[in-house]
Amino acid sequence: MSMTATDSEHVLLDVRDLNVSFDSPDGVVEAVRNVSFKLDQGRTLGIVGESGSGKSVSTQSIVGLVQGARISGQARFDGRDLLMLAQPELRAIRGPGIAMIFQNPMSCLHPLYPVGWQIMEMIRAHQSVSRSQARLRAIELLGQVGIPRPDVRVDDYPHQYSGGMLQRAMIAMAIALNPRVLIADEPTTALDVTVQAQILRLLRHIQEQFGTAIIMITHDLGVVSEIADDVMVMYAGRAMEQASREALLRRPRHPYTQGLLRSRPQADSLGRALTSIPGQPPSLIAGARGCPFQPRCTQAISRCATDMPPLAVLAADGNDPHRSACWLTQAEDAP
Amino acid sequence: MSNDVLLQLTGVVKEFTVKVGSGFKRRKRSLQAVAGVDLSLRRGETLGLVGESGCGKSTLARCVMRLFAVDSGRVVFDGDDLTHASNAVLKPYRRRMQMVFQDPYGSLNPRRRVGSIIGDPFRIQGVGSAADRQAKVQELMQLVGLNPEHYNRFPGEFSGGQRQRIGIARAIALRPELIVCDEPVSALDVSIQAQVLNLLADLQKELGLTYLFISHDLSVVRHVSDRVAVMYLGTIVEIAPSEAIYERTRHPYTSALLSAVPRFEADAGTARVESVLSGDPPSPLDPPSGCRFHPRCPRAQDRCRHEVPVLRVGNADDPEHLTACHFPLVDGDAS
Amino acid sequence: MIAYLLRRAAWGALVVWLVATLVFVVYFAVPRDVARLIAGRQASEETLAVVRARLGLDQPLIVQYGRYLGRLTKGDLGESFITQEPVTTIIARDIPVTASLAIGGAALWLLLGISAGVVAAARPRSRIDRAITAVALFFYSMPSFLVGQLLLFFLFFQFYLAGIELFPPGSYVPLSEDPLQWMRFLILPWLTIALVTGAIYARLTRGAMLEALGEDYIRTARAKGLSERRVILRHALRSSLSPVVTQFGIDIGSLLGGAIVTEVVFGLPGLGREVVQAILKQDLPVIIGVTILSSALVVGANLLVDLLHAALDPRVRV
Amino acid sequence: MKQTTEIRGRGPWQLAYERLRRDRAAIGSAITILIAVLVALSAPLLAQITGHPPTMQFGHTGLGPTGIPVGPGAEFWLGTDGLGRDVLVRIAYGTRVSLLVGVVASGLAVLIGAVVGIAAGWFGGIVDTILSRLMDVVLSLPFLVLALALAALVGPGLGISIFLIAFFSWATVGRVVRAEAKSIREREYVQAARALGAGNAHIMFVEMLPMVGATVIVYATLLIPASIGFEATLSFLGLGVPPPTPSWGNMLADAMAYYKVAWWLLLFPGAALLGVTYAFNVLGDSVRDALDPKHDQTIKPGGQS
Repeated sequence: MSMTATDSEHVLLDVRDLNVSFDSPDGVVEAVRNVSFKLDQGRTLGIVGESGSGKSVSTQSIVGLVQGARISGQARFDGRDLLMLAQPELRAIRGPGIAMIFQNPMSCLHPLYPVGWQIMEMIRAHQSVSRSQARLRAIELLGQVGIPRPDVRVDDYPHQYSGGMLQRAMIAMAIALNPRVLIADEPTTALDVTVQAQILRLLRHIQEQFGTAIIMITHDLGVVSEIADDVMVMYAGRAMEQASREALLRRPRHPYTQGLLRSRPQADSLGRALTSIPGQPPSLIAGARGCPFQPRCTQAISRCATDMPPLAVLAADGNDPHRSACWLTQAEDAP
Repeated sequence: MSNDVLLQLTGVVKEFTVKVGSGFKRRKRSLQAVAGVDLSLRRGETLGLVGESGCGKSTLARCVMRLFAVDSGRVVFDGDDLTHASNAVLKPYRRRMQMVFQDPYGSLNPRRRVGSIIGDPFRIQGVGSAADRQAKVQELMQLVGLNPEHYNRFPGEFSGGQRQRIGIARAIALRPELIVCDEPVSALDVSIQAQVLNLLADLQKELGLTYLFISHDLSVVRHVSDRVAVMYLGTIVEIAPSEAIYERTRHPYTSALLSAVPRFEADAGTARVESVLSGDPPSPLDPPSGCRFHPRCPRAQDRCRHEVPVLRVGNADDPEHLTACHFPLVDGDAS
Repeated sequence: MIAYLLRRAAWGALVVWLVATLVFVVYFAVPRDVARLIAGRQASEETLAVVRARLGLDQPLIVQYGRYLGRLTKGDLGESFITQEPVTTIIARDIPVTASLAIGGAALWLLLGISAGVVAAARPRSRIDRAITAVALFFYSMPSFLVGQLLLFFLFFQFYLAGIELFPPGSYVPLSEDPLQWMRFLILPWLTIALVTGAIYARLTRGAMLEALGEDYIRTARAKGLSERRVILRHALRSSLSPVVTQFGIDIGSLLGGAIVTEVVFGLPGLGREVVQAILKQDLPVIIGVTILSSALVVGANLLVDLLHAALDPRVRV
Repeated sequence: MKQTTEIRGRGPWQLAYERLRRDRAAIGSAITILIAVLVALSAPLLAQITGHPPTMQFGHTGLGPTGIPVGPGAEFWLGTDGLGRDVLVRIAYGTRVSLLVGVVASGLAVLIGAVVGIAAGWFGGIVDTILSRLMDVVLSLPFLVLALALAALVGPGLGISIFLIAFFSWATVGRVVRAEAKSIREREYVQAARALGAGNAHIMFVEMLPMVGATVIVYATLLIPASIGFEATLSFLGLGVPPPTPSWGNMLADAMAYYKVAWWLLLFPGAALLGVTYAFNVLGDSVRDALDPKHDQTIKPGGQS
């Protein structure tokens, strides 16, 4: 795919050939392998995967939050390669440039400081504003994310908030400096469905209001269908399929994505056995050859065991390229 | 389906004394986790029990298993009143009712070998000789899809899905009639969930099991259940055959819960009718007066604040469909 | 709050009473003629009778116990069998020495221990971490009398041989008289206490810091773009203070115990040396007096810890 | 895929053992401890070889012309003490005392602590209240002052030293084990056992004991050096093992009077004491890391003062 100048203007974050590996007593763990993705202004990219698929590591590594790992590749943000930056420069980006919220809001705020203090700390770490100004801003932010009586709750400690309110407070902190990218790492997994719906709505609202680009990391294709514009499906550290939400949910091409969609209980699966994906998730220890999904894939051919298929563009739907890393889809797509 | 009732709960109440605060202002308060539940399970059916975290569904499961003493009400198993039965009286009944737990890591003692864990039912209940125990355990392992040669391994060497199979093998060892499944798949990856759900369905057919299936996931419950009960803050608010709950929802809470589940459709995010509940579930420490749902209910009126609604049949044509609401939705109402 | 303090006071009184009774019971459960011990071997029967009467030893045990408790509630700890001095006077005389030793030692061990722990935890498995961990374990493994002896040998005696008398043992000058001399005599005892106890704090702080650094909220702090210094000092160290405070309570409570050994090694005329001499001479009132004082110290330290925890942790305050 | 012939799994204990075997510090400490045990066992042999029984005073060969101890040399390898006794032989005999006190006292403390802790944690209710209060009281006692007073009143000796150390140490273990037992009690595998009709014995011994076992082992390893240190302190103050029986503590007490003229009196027993306690502490840390129970780094029995 050729990149035109106008294309790159909209691209906020451009990650290419990201590799992340760790040393473990059992060998080198390849947590992320050759992952590339782009995030456009004002759009939401959903990264879907099961535990150990590398979905969190791939985003945390580019902002320097993964320690003790070997990271290679490129991550261009704002004209600079994040992977080449020194920690002080990266720190200046974390917060105002790229902000993050995480899975378990109960443990993600410091239990010993008031919620408002923690938001003020975010502001004052990057802007020279007075304490009282920062406090006013914190109250305003808490109000924006729907905390009732923010002028009172600003002084409360995290344990005085409920789980849903804590996640709202985390969002308030993340948007405090009007970041261009918001990485939401499983933000609703620890919450009940009714609260999850509130949080997803809040994120959509923030995106509409501020044009923030969002990376939504989740294991739940349902969440992706609620909020994402584009989707990347990850398995065992690799990107298996990349497409727009519509294309991915309507016409999943990779056997793994198809399996994921089918193994979810649906209205039409009543009274029938679910189509499950057999087998267990693979080990990430380096040295395995071929497609990591091959041992569990019902359609695997001999080539799958030896060579990893590249993530290749399939027939494009309009401007959206649909990519899949599978020999089968590439074979049937070939002219 | 026969109308033979295997388990009958009448007005079950379970209270906990909790310590609120600590240090200077520590005081004890009583918390009604289960606040008067009537429920009956027919032989061979699967009754799904859904609710958000903290609604008391797991407590209810433990009351059924008599792991907790019940504060008031009655627990009758196959015609025998077990409400106040001592451990000695309960012991023979424990062959007939068993439990599968949520956490595949917490439900198996990490320092014991799998063979010994699955052999516990025989050992504790004094069934069979020690000599043929291993053969029986390996037979069970085969039945739930584990490699019998892994008899001497430790739980830590298995993946989450396999561990859950171990827990299931332990539960079915003595061929019980009733199995209480407390969130058996919620800790598993999506692709593994389907495997375990299929296993549970197969075992039900093969062994004629009755399930009380507890989950917070409405799509999972819908898939497995013949009937579904919805729990909110310690009480059952709606109970009906599975398709009636989803197609002809009557309780506003059930409706809100259903609409909060992310749609699994390509265009869900945009075309969605929004009916998001506000706020979090209130604390069972001070439950609201009257109908416990009224502070969050879009249909609440003055009566709901004062009068506790009872669980009753709303429509004579639908005698199996019970709702605890003063102003239930009419069939086919848009929520 | 008031109910809480009352409850704590009652519990403290119970502990002190238990200690007092324990000492009393053991003292009389062991058969030995206290009067002869005091009056000396050559004393006549009449003398012994007089001594017994004066000490109340001729009364039934239960009466003695009653009197003993009665005096205790009035804050009267009795008089030394040996010198006839009131025990309260002895304590009042010795306490400045022990307090100087304890307070200086505590300040030093907190400073050494916590900063060593923080430095080690900031770079786990680095060379500096390994060095600090090894040194801490070294002092942690030593009884304090041995540390004291080694300090005497290397820091006093080796200099003394070279003709420099830096930190001489066996003397004490009150702070009010000459602060410099006061410090000069106390530096080695302080170091002894601080090295041994500081080693505990270094290990404790390091462990708590490492645990805190693994928490989700530390990742949040880093994701906010805070400097590593701020992450460590404001976020990780803040949550590591709880176990440190707990340990501090234990150590404050057992300071008297710690002072015993140090005072004996360095010949400081404090409460610790006093009680060892009393123990060797079987001077019961002094033993009981110091024991009760130290159990009161433990009780007070426990209360202090709880108050500190409440100040540190909003979840405890509620 | 792994071949299925590997029937015996690598359990948590084997994994811990393998981790320990790879830990050089742990191996070094184990060797040090082994040497100490050998020295203790061969103390009489040593006395025989040198011809110097531990309490024999060698007035002519063992003391200099002015009555000063003799330094290390061919006759007395590690020198003599103020009474002309062989320091090496006395250190060897002292090793016996230290190891005996360390192992027996911490064994007792761990045993009592584990039993009390498991009982309090599992039974809960009134049993827990009584046992917990009891532990609170013991932990609130000013241990060194009280221990000295009691030792003086009863009369110093090996037995009372062991008793005192165990008495002031068990509650620390008990409190940790209780907390652990309480949390294990809420685990789902205990509930699974109860759902199967398991009795108290099954839960306490089959489910709980292997879990608290790791903690107990770690505490035992860390209590030994603490007990050795505590015994040495008691002896140093003249209230532990009574002379002339040699112990590292009373040898170091003697050294107080002589360190200006006889450095060997301070350095050799000191090195022995430090070497053994350091080795046990390193081993304890390694064992804890190998078993990886997330516990706070410090244990505070009656030993450190």
